[in-house]
Amino acid sequence: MKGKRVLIINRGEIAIRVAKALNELGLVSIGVWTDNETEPPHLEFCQEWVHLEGASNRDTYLDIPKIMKLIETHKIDGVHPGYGFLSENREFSQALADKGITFIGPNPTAVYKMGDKAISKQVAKEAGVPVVPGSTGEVGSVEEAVKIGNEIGYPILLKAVAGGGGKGMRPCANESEVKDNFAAVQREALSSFGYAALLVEKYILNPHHIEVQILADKNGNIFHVFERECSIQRRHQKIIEEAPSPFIGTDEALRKDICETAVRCARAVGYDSAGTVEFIMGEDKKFYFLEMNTRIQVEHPITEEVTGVDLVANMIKAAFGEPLDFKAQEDIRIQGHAIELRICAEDPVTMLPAPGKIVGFETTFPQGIRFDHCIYPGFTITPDFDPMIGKLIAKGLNREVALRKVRNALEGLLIDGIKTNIPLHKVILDEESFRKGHYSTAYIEKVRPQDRVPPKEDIKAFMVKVASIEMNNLGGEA
Amino acid sequence: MKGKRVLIINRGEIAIRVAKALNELGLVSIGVWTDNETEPPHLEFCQEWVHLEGASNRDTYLDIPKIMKLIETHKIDGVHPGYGFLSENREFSQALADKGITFIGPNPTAVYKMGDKAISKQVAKEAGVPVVPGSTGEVGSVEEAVKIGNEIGYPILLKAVAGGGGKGMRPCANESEVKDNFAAVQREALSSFGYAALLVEKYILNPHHIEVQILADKNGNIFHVFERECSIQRRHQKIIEEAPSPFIGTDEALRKDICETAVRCARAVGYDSAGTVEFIMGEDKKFYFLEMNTRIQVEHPITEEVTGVDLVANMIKAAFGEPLDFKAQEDIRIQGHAIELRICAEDPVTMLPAPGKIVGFETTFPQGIRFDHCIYPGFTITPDFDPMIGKLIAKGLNREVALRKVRNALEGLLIDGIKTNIPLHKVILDEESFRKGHYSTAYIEKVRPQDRVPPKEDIKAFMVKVASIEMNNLGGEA
Amino acid sequence: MNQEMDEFFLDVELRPGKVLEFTSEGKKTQLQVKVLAGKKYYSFDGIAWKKLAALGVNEVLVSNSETFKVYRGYKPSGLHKGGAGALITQMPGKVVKLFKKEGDTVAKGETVLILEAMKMENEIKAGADGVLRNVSVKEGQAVEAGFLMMEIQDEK
Amino acid sequence: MNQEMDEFFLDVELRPGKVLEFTSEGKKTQLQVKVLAGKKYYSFDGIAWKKLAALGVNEVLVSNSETFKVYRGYKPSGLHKGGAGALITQMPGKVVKLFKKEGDTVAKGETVLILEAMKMENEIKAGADGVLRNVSVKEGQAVEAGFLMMEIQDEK
Repeated sequence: MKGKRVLIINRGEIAIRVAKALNELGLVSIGVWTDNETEPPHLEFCQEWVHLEGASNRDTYLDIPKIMKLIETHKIDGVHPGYGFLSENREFSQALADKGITFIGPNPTAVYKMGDKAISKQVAKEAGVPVVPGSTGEVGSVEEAVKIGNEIGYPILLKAVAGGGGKGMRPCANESEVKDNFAAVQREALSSFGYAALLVEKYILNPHHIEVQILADKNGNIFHVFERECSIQRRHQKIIEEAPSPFIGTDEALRKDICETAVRCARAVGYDSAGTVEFIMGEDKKFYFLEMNTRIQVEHPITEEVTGVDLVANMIKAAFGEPLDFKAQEDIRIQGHAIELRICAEDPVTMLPAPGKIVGFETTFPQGIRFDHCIYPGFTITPDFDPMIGKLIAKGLNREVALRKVRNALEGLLIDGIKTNIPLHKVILDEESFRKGHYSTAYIEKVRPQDRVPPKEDIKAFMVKVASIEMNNLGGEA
Repeated sequence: MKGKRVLIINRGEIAIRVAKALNELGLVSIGVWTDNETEPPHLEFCQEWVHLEGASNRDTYLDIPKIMKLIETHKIDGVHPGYGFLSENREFSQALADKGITFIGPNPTAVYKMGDKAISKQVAKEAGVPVVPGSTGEVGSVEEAVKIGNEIGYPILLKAVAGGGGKGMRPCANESEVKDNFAAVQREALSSFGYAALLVEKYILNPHHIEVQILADKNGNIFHVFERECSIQRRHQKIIEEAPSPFIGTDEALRKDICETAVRCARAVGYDSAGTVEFIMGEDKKFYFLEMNTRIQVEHPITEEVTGVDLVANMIKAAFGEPLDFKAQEDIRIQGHAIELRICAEDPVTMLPAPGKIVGFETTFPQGIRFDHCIYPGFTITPDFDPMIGKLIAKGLNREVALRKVRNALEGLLIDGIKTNIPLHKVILDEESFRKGHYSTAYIEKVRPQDRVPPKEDIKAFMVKVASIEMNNLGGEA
Repeated sequence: MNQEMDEFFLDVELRPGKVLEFTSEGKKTQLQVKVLAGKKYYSFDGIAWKKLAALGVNEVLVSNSETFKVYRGYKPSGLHKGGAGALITQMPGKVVKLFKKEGDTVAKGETVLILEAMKMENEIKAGADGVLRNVSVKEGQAVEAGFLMMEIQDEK
Repeated sequence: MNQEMDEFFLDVELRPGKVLEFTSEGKKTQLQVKVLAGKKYYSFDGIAWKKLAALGVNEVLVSNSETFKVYRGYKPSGLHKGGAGALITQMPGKVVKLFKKEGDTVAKGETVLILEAMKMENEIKAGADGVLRNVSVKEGQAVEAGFLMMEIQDEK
């Protein structure tokens, strides 16, 4: 495996994370820059820098023929897709397989079966895993969606077949909302994933989003790396994740059940990489298979922090047929608690994206903080990319310690020049039901922490900001 | 405890580590600057900055009356001494106790009994812990040292009563070496610790230095936080530490024995803080009590990394009578493996201190690296302080993974302008017996990795250094 | 400072020793800056210090949930934000759908248009009751951040 | 480069596009520098890039175990280090004890003096066989780094 040349077809913090793992394993990390982002910060960790011509996502990170050409030109042995973009695109993984290039992800069959949410449900059913009622395949028209909705009962959820991360997903309370939203969700699906097909499923109220990390090699070994609770969401996108799940808590039988169910799902498709099986869990602790993400996930760090397993390095080792860092399921244990806050360039009250230029960036963190990010002073967040600019992760001996650390870290995370959701995270971390670990995916909508974000900072905060501008010519070493 | 004002009477990386913990717990971290170091980097993490007048260590960090005055002026509630300086000085802890100031460390009796190595040996013996043969108290003259040497047999070790960290310590192979070295060790003891008294003990050949971390509260709860192996030493100072010990390995009975013996030692003095019981272990796996360090230790991070216990935060909680982050010994478990490399401003071949000005500093680390340091471009390492400028710590799921990570991190640790022991660490990490975990404290002397440090870098490395000078006016944002 | 104000003024003067003196509503406040190990710190009392994050000139101050423009010269460091009745783009994007037209009556909270930005369709709602005036966008139009798309006037 | 050389020369010329051209023993090597996200990087081929650490002017280049002085101007970027026969202080410190005096014969590896620095007593040993000449220190004397304390001359 050493010396293999691996192209990272991604950007931002995940490109950095992948490059770190490649470097550590002795591979050559190769990063790309585009005409839209000529000096991206992820190149800091890449050993070689190559030009992926074009400006829009469609002409760069989503352009399969162009990427295949780059692979040929730069004598690439393997590709890591990160998350989003082409990470779960069956055409791309097939194109790589045809050329004998190692795709750092699962085999094309697993990508096909699990990447397609309609088929994946069928696979799960056959493996004896309970699934949420809904359409059994792609729903081609608004009429079909309405028909299914009437069968299984409202509310229902419209979701992109190719989607993930909450994009291309919208709940509808009745027939008329289905009619209003169907075309818009199709448009979002097309522009985000290059594929417009939709699914329909029953929308469970106040559920917990709990997912299980899978890590498998090419020799048929499939392990789980325990669960994550990702129920704090806004607009169906996760903003806070925890491992282990406070809802499962000390119910070790339930933990074992959901983790082994996830392994069964993975085994059903011959899974052979890092992946995540997502479940919805009701307040009765019954859980249903939702989907399997056949890629590394945004929130993978909390699992790494509590289990000590380097998921990205092991995903790379698996792809090249190397043995994993551990041998048996018993080698993986949870120690302590980890929490991740997604730091986004967005208004903390409306939670709408707020792109702009970061003019100041400083951190003063306690021990036990990991900040996976791509921020630097001068970094411009453009509307072309996801508003997530960093992941603030804390690990502690227990949940209380992890919360203590991450709360202090928020005070020491200074990002000037754009709006961020840092003030919202502060409110959530100080809020009682969250502190107790009592929350479902309805948290943002029902508890409404966004209404308690202080409307303005005090005048001293403004003086500090003015000072940072006026004192700009002061010099110093930085 | 919240809002208490805590003065940190230390500098460098440990002052940073302590300030981080104070901030996290909601206390006010107060750092000092001296006339010798007017803009120390540790103030970055301190909420308040106060002036400790004077330049030499004796006039600042060792000046008890001056520090007591500062405590009064700034309405200080507690003091953290870090390591070295006044951390194990019984007069200082007594002076604080007299004024009702919280000393973040053990009670004065424990400092007295364990801080004094002659008395501590007696305490250990009484607790049924085997000790290395030697003097039972302070050795006042060279004649007395020679007499004991002749009784217990050579080689013997001369050590400062107040010492630690390998300073004020010298082995003597025979009577004449005792005569040659006695006065010099006394001088070192006086200048380093302000106290010249010496001990004599039998010098065990090829031993392992294995120590056990203790954490205790003010309610009589005494826990161990497992062991560290610190056998890679040069001039009796540790340069590489590992947790858990590769020598103990999977011998869980031995691990339990040494850890519980350490708890017995701590219990014998009513210990109530973080501390370390040091043992010498022979190749027969028999171990002897060496001393107890009644302070936080340089190498505490590797224990934090494998157990998830924040030692510094818990030490502070204990001092203020708060409950620890955990309740039972069973709450503390080892996960994976951690290694620490001490990065020193020294010649990698002669291992002699090489102070100077750091002109360049950059890091490119893989995931799982912690770098506790006080380095910045422009930082001048003066001969007044210890040459250790940072601690490069890696955690992995097992020893092999931790070594893989720290080896890659060394490649990404760039320090320009001074000599460092980074090239020596690279040789050690690539050396076979170290990789296998087969080494004793005689490693440096017998395996001699220092002889394999490449004498010169290649010409391209020099070109890069010239470029960094010539391109200095290039600008960029930094 | 009046918490309800949408605009306020801070007079700033640079004093020796890297000290800034602010005057706001007649009250003077001093702020000192120090550079240490390559980083900048500020203090209001010379004892408690905190990191100063900013680097590079910035004409916009961003509060928790509001953006202020900075004016220099004749009104030094004056800050101004838009009122609730102005629909200003918070981000660059594309107008996908317009539900209302010039002269239509809207209620506070009612969706006026859909703006696609950062891969999301965002419903832009009216911030006040009133009548739409000065509508300057049409469906399919790309807009920059800070663009005044329309105003809602209270014509009752 | 001759690995045994204690002195060598690199001609340096700055070319457009942040390119440095080095000439050493007639051979030309180009090195390019880029600034990205506030950090500097270098490359010898324009494809593989690594971080450039240095900041601030430095007259001294430090190799693994040796220190070179940089000369500019008439011998651009020439590097020079002291030979084995010169006892140069590696660090500032205080001479605690002198075991030998001017004119004494010393053997390679023999301890010549004790220098106290960074709280350690360091035995300074002769790097070559020979006779002590130009002894310029006495016991108790404080010395700076880079100070030539004495020389060992081969007088056989």
